[in-house]
Amino acid sequence: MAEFEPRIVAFVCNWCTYAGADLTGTSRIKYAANVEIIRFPCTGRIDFMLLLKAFASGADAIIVSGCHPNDCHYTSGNFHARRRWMTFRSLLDYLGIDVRRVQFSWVSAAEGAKWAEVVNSTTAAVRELGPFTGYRQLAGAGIELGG
Amino acid sequence: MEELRKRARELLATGEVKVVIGYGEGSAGRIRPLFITDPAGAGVLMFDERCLANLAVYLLKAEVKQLGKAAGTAPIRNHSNGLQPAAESQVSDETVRLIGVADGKAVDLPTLASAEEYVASVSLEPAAEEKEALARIERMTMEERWAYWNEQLSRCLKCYACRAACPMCYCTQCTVECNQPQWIPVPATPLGNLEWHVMRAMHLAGRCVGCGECRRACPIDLPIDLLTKKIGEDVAAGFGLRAGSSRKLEYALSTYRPDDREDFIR
Amino acid sequence: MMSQPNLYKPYLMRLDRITEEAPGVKTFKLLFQNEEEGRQFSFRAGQFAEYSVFGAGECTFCIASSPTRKGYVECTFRQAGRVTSALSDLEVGDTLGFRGPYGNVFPIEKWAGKSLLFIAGGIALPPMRCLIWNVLDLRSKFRDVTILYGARTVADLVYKHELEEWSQRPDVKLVTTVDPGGETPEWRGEVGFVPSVLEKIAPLSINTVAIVCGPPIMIKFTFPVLSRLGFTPDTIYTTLENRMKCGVGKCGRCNVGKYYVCKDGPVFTFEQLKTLPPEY
Amino acid sequence: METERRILTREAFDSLLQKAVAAGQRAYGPKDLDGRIDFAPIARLDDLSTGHVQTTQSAKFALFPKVEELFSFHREGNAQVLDEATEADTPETLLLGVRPCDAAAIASLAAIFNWDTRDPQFNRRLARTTVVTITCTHADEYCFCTSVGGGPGNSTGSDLLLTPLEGGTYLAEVLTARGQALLALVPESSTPANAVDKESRLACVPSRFTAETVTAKMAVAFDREGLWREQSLRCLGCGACAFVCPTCACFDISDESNGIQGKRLRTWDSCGFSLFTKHTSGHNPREVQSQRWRQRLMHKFVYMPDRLKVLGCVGCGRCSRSCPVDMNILEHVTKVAEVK
Repeated sequence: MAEFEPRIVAFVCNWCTYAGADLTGTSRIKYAANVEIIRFPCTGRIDFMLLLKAFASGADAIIVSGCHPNDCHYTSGNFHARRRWMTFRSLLDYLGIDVRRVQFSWVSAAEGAKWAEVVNSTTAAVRELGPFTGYRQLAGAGIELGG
Repeated sequence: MEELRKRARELLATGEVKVVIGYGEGSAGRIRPLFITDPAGAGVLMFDERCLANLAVYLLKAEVKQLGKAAGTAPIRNHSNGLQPAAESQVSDETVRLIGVADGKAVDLPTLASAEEYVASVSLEPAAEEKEALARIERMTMEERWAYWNEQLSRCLKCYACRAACPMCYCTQCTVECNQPQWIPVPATPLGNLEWHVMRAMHLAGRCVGCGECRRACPIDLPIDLLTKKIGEDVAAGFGLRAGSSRKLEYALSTYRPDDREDFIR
Repeated sequence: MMSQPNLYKPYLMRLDRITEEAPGVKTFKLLFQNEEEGRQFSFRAGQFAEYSVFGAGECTFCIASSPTRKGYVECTFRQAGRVTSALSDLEVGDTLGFRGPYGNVFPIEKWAGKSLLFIAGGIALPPMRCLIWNVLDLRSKFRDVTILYGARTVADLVYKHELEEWSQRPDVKLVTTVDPGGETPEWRGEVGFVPSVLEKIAPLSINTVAIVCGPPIMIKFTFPVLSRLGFTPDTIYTTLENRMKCGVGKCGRCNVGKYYVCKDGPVFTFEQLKTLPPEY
Repeated sequence: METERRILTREAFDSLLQKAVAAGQRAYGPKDLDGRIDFAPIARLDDLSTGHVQTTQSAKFALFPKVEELFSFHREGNAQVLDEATEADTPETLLLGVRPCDAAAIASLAAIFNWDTRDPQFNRRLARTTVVTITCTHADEYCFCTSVGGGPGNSTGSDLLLTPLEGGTYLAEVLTARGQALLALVPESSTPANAVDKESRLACVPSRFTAETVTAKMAVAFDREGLWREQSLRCLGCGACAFVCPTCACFDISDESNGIQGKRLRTWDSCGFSLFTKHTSGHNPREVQSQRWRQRLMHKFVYMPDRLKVLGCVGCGRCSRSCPVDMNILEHVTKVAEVK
């Protein structure tokens, strides 16, 4: 069977992690191409529903990354995000969703290397876990055929 | 009981309130919410151990608000149901008055502040059996939890009785009714149900007082109160905020502490 | 068990032409992808259809082209919700679904030998346009034809080229109006709400049928004027716009009183409306 | 034609069920699901709950599922290709242990789905559903089937009507060819029934009103705003009553798609929801809950009899049992019937 290549969606904040990812590129640091980056003004703007939608449309893992505490361009976006993820991650775990498939990190604009490490380690870990079919199968289920 | 009726008659006769929302006998030994607007009608109000339903939902219902200032009766512990809407400026002393009932006696709570003091004398922690119900699932393995919740939630009909019965679900347009984008799938498929119940739980984070009305309202007894109670415990432990504990409580997910502790952000 | 046709499966149509009528208002010309279906398809003025964008859903508009013009259908809609936004994003050549025709019809045969007074407001001209062209294609059957059409502003007037065509015709009296403040310097038509302009032009009601379509507020103020002009309730026709999904009288949504608007309507006489509860 | 009556032993009934399941039929029956009696797949007779009055949900899922595909579509370039399920996809269903009121409800559903145009999805499922009804030996205060043309021993809508006798045997009344075919699965073990007194074993369900009076009075009561407002003040506007109701057939149509392929789905809906009639412009013909509650009763007791010549209620009492705030349809209908 062809080697399973996880599909990872990264929700990142524009001011820190996105700039950090740029730095990773300009510093010629190689990192796994499995990640699709979606840019947000701030981690505070990332709605938890988007993570569910990413899983439903085929993501095997998700990375959410933004500014370190006190670096937020909007002062408190990341603080609000932290409380949201503390609550949301605990709920996902309670529901039996593998929280290793949702990685959270602070990556500043200067931490190009850290961004590469976050992506590479997540890709490797999820390659072990395999595809997240459990979630995707829900979409097709429950519809009576034979209309 | 007689005291409660006397209290209701006085409040209505003096014009202090326009309607008293209370409990009355219903079908087959069940309890039914009652709306008394005429002092003479207060005789049917009653209170006993069956009166668990959370009447605070009516403090926010348009047709009841139109009647004017309302008095809501509830067992003491449930008065947190009145304080949380107050914390979200949905009710105030001008629109609401609470009548407590403790071991059969009516306790007068002229203001929300007095209700707050009275609620402070009672623990808002979940009861032992509620904690056990939460823990029973936490003890399962991840795969067992996933199987358990999928089996339960796939049976959901999306009749939205859980939302209708919850006093904290008062949004004029619920996200479920938004179709641009269609955040929550319309059909009651396993995915549609999971996303609905995750969204409902998250939107009640730090706001659900754990009254259990969503589970009592569910026609097929889905254990959906566990989701909101689980988050309630996380918010209380993580942020020191217990929904319904005060009429000026800050909203957990829109406030923060720079030193909020977590162990999973790299 | 002979399998019955799938009521909910639409014809596949090709979007042939898009006309920008007004800000956010478009007219689509649709051709049947299956010619045979196109040849067999027929409808009558007043009927509506369900138009679908696959993945977004369906929405309900009247068929705006005249039944006397074969091989294509037209619809006019304003971008307002999920499906109309998806419709607005479509380009010429795209595929969409079309299901119908549904509902009852304007009783044109009954009106032979009578005068016709068309009163339309805003986006409600499309159901009338279909009827007007149908009448004009059989013009000799009717005495006078008067059209009173109003919109909020000059830019909101739809079918501008057809209004022009109708105003040139000697056998049609066209009066257009815009709400006060909606006029432009070069505007030659009336200025005022449709009910007040109707009072001003005061058409004769003897042997005349009035057809009124527009937003509820306009209808509410137009009926009394018509009554004062001598129109009896059974000579005033209108169409009801209820939320609809199936279009075939099963999903329960358009049930108003003992009528189902998608089966017994959308065309009703004012007399019928008076028997209905105010739930439309 | 005199209805054929036979005695069916418990073993025969069990083997009939097992043979039907072996022949590929999906068998559903009332089952005790940790305290709540509801329809669930059953393979053996022991799974069947018998001591209950009524299940929480109705059996309409077999004919009108909560989520059903109308057709599917996929994009090819800017063209779309539609395809739909075939006859073969419609499963054979055996409903075991429904009550006479549920069987009678099929007539109301069929009247709606086949009014003027015939709904193929519904008709395919109806043609492949066998209804084995068990008569009611006891009822509760929510039941009022006798007031709406039904009864604890009524046979309308059933293929096979069983009345429990002593020792686990049943009096089986064979009502249709499908019932005949089902009984034929156990030819040797059912014996002709001699004079078995069925009536004495049936529950007593006092008649509370006559449908004709309610229909007439309710039409008159329509404008009594106060009556409807007072009745519906506690109604929270959820869909529980409509979704457990065997005769509620209102539905929504919506698309589920990932942009390339998708399905158009039919799902349960309720006139109790404000979205049911709300226009995109925000205008809502039924703005307040009292109008929606009035619509629920008027549709079932006035509009359906007027238009489809069949009542939209079979008196099963499920909506009252499931209502979170104890809206009791029997109580409300009788109150309307007393209007002067």
